[in-house]
Amino acid sequence: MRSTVDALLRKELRLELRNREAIPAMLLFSVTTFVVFHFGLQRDSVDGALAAGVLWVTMLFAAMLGANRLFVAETEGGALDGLLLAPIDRTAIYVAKALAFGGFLVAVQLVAVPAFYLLLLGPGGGDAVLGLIAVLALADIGIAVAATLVAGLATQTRSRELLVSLLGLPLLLPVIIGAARATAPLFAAGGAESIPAKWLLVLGLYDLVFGLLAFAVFDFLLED
Amino acid sequence: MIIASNTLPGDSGYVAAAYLVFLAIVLGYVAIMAIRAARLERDVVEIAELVEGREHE
Amino acid sequence: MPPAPSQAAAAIELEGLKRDYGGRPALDGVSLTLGAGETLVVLGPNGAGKSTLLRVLSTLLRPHGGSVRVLGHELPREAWAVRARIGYVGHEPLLYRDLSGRENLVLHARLHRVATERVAELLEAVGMSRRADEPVYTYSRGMVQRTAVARALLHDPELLLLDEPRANLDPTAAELIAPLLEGRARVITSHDPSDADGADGVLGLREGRPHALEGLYA
Amino acid sequence: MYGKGLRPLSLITCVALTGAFALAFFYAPMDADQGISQKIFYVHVPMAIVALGGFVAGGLYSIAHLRTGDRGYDLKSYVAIHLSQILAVGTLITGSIWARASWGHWWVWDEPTLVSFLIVFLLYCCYQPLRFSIEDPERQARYASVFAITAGAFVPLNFLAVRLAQSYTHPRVLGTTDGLPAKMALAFYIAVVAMALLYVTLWKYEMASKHARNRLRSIRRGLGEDIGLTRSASPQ
Repeated sequence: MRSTVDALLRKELRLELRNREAIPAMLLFSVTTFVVFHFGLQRDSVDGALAAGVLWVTMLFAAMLGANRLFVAETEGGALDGLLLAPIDRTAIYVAKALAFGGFLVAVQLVAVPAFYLLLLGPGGGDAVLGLIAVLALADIGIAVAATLVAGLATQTRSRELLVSLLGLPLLLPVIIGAARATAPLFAAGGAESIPAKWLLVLGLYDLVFGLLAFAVFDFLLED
Repeated sequence: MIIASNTLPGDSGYVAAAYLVFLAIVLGYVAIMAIRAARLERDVVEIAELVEGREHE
Repeated sequence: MPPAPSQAAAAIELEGLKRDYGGRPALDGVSLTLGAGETLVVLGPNGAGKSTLLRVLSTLLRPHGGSVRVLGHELPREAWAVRARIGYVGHEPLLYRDLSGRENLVLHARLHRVATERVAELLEAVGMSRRADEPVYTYSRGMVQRTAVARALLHDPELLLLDEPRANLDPTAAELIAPLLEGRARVITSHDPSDADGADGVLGLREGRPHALEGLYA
Repeated sequence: MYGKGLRPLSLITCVALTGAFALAFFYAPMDADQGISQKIFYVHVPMAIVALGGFVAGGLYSIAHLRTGDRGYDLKSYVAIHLSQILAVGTLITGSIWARASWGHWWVWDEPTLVSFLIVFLLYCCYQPLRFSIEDPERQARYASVFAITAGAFVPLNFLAVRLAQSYTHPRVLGTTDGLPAKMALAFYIAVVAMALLYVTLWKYEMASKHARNRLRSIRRGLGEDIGLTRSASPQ
């Protein structure tokens, strides 16, 4: 299983480097959305819960944009059948895709989050970077796990673009609730406060439950 | 039981509304199922004629 | 050289195979046996179920009825054991259009746990070495088909399932590939009855059911 | 075969429902602070509980469908989820009426059951479009089952996240059933039982109808009068 995931992951990264489709699009979308929020909220800077909300809503929608493209390469030229013909554990297809998508999210956030600090975040929020990284990591796992499952579910259907977001947004709400509630104190105007541990637990629980669930059911999407 | 009150429907108006909504949903559902049953019955008749037609050939 | 058929087990044993597609029966009771190393040609009009038959044999589609045994393994239960020993070439190349021919074959070599040297060997055999590093979407149909054949032969399969292989292969490519197919059990679907001579067995298929060759296309 | 016990069951359901509502109005005492509007509790919360039970049942039927491959389970799962969606609509409307009656505005964000119900409802609204966008009946059933299992696992997680999100703004006692005086509790439990009976009756009712329709379709196909498979969200 490990070597299969390794081979598939290498393919995912090569495809992304070759086409440069997902990461630039998600990045441009995020930064543009910050600008939209600036004018939408008519504020030069945000802090506390509002800042957390702006960040996480943007990350969520950028993730949906990326998730739409997740299995497109497989649907052209029968590439997925090529994978299904190989004597591999088919769950590896999901694992490689989820890892790749998680990597894309991290790559986007490496630029988008500093842009957020620059463009929108108030003066107080700057010092709790470590806490933020922890929340980002936990939330990215949850987003990657759920979005990849939803993409697998929706990409083989006729109304693919609609269904990925329609399914993804409600499914990812617990991640957004947890992430926003965890990052709000970090962006507090009067300097970062500590993160309430229960929200990290909620995120961790979500990652665990949906990770195991996707692992168990994804094969059924490939059986024909 | 529902006191007709001209001001904003008093609390009992809301209670009645809630139960009416419940009733409306159940009856609406039963109505739709009734239509489906009628269509089903029409299909059965159609099939029955088909079978008779086949037997005569 | 392809491995001698290890045990005398027949390549394919089908008994009353049924398979629905889109809610309608695509295959409705197909039975056949194919000995190890033999060639079978399947003829029939469009929509007869030829491609569906091949996809079932290749483990891409599960049978909905009847019994299927390929290379001694019962499908769909032992599909994983069969996949390492069959090669499938369909209407679609089963390749990533944005990757190059070589990259596609290297991926499949890794998935089949085959030494990646074999990739260069096969690219040479199908005459694709020169264009191997350009993306597949720049290939002509003939080049795509040759790369697809190379993908199917990468893991040296005992059984080949070829869906109208001649469809977009120019004559030179056909000669180039012919020796690679020798010595393996083959199931070839075709529209051209002349493909049938030289084959060990012929199966006429019409509307998902076996049909005599006369009046097959009536 | 689904229609077998339907007549007695419907009778019991009618008796149970009227009994429950009668108890709610005449037996259970008037609530101290909310007054009569608390009576909505006896229809809103049972509907919510039974709808959630239906979603979870749909998920369990889907697990059975994927494990056994028997398409009958997919039909059961479809009808269970379909009915729960209808009850969910009822829950949301009666919930907002209750919010209006008790707190003066139609939507209350700090009422956990109402809010998480909205999220669950939005998610399950994708069930039919997902089924409708896949033609092949067998694949449609499989994809719908994967969705139903995922959504089934999502429901408790969603409740947890939403309830935690509300905890520091003084939780309203709309949904909780503990700490009810004896008489109210009795009326409430009978209301839940009655609602569950109603759900099972309607479920059997729709199962009988869908089962008959599918049998009819296969007879029609047997006669060669195939009307051609029209795309539909419901299991074939």
